[in-house]
Amino acid sequence: MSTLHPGAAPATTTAATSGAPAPDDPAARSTTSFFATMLTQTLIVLRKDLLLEWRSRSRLVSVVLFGVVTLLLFSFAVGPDVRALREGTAGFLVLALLLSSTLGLAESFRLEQEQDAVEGLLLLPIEPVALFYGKALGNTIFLSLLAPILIPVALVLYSVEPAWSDFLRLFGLWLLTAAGLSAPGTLYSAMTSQLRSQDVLLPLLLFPLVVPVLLGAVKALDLVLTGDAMGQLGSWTIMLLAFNLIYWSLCGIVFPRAIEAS
Amino acid sequence: MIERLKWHHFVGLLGLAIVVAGTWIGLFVAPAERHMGDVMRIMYVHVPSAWSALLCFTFVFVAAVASLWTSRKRWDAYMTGGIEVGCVLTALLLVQGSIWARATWGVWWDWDVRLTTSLVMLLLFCGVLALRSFIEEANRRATWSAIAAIVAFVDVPLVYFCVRWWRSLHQIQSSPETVNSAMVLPLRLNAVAFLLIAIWMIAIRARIELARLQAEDAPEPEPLAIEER
Amino acid sequence: MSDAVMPEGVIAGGWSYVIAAYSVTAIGLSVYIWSLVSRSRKPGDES
Amino acid sequence: MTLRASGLGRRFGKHWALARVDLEVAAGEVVLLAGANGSGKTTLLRLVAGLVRPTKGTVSICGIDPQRQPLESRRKLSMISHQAYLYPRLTALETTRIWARLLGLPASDVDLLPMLEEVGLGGRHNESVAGFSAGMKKRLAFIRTRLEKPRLVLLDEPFSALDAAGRRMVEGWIDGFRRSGTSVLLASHTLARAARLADRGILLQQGQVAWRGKAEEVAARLEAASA
Repeated sequence: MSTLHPGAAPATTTAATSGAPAPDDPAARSTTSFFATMLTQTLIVLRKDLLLEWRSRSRLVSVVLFGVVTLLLFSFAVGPDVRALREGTAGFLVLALLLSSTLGLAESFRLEQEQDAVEGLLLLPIEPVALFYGKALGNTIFLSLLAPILIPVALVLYSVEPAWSDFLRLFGLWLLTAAGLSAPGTLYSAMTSQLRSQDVLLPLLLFPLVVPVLLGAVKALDLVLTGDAMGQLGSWTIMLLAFNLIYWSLCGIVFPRAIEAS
Repeated sequence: MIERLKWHHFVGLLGLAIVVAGTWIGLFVAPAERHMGDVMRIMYVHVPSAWSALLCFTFVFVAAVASLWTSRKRWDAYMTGGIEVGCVLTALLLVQGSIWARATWGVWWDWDVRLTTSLVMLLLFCGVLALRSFIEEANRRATWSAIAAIVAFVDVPLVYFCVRWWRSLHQIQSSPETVNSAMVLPLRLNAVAFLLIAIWMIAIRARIELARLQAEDAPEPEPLAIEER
Repeated sequence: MSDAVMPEGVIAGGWSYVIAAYSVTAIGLSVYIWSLVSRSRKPGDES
Repeated sequence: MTLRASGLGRRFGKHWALARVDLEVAAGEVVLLAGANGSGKTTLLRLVAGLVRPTKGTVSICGIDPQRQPLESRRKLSMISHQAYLYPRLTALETTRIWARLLGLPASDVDLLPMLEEVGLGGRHNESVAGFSAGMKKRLAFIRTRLEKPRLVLLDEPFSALDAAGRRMVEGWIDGFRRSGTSVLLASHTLARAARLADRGILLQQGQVAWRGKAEEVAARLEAASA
């Protein structure tokens, strides 16, 4: 019946080929092999998340719809004043992204908790940092996928007509915003997904934290949409980049402590 | 444990004494300011509140790092104390700032850089307290609230610069210019006093938290007496 | 103060604002300290 | 010594789920953990796996402390818990492939399909896990012990949810572990079956070691106590 030989010598050669360190040799865990492992594992996690995302496309669709509904509601809140709507477009877009993001972020770790899958990953020798960056990249991509729908819908609803060449810029800024939300969002959804009141706690922790990203994004998007007379777009973009750099490194540093054994 | 923390009451009483003196000088001895008149006197509580709140959160950062590093309950307790006291001071700061804004600019809220940053800071650290209250397992509570506190603290300067830049497009940032020498004395006295009172409050709060944490420490059960069948 | 916002002249009637600010601070701190004291009387009590 | 735990204790809130547990497991030894529900079996396994931090005492797996060097210690062990650690929307093959890749092993179909065949999931590797019965999930989870090539296997109720054929399969694997020098820590309710497999047993009561000895005797004691 059983042809398993689980206690056989660890497969050192096969481990070395794919960048993972040799299991029995601590000296092999040098800095380079650490980064190689981390990169490989990050991509594995990312690929898995994208696959899961693809399998549950209906979730993406409902988050997009949620974003569209918020965009619509903003126009009701402001009233049928085309000028006011136009001036607020950048802000409404970013808010729609922010509100949709909590849905997406919360779900991304709920999948891991469902059958303790995250524990299963940790039992495999996965670098916690790789888990973080994989999931954060997955969330960034997920949120970026909202752009192709939400941006045109907002432009139509609020009657803004940017030049065709501006769409690339808009998408680039959207990507930066999504990344800025994803890094702290992944950290906090990892923590709150294990608590009873995730739905309240995640926005409560995340929203004040991402104020700099929001401000930067609103300002930069606004400059693209309504014209950049004083050439400030560059500096706001750099600021968004800087925020991203800080969040991605800081959250990456503390994440391993957040998921360690308690 | 409890005996060792008695020093904080002296600190608190000293702080109270100084705050009475500082406030007296600020209200009745120091002259009215040239443009702002008596409204300027709000500064003698406003600025000390701001300073001590910022120092509280800086202490929180240090305690959070120490708590992550050492996993000792004492640091967790100090961190909690620091966050709570910092939040109280920031809340007071916001009310004072709002009154100040009403007096000088005629509105209750001006999107002033410091006022806005303080509000975001308050929300950030209230979030940490909320997170803390939802975690039951003690190790996890200490680790996660320390992480949240560190992230929140790092975020504060980002908010500040970002709001400043956001504001600078509209008008030059405005805040009370400091300050002639007759006004320095009450300001300094109250700054020291608020700091001492903050330390006092943190110490009391930390002691409460430590007692609560130690109440969770049940001793290991006695070895089982196994009945032979 | 920038002059655009704050024209020449002294704000009159500032005392009411000053009293408001000081009393808010005093009451706020007292209430918090009172809550601390009452909590430390019965340690381990979840607030 | 593959596993050495001394003075192990864990407190959750005010409740000590485990206290004063000393345990040594030599290479190739199969040890039965017996005890009523809530006696601390699962907590002990999770402590050994490094998923829970001990309040007191130390664990060492092949000389490695799972808290100090989690990655190294996890390379030495496999754990099958009641949760199957699966993503419902992935297929059996995809799940296996992710595990293999994370372990740095070759992950082509040629490498993985035989393993799925072995655990009896041969024809169903392209079905998503959501449609699997509990027994099939357990079989899939067992592939991890094949991939990880552990020195220590932690089994939490390995026989539950399995049909007769599945149980025989697990028995065969446990024998295989023993023959190849892999130690097994086996927590099970299916006492008669587990006792036959184990070299010796430990009876846990209220988180403490109540009795040690031959697996059959431990099983008999537990049955006597619960009768």
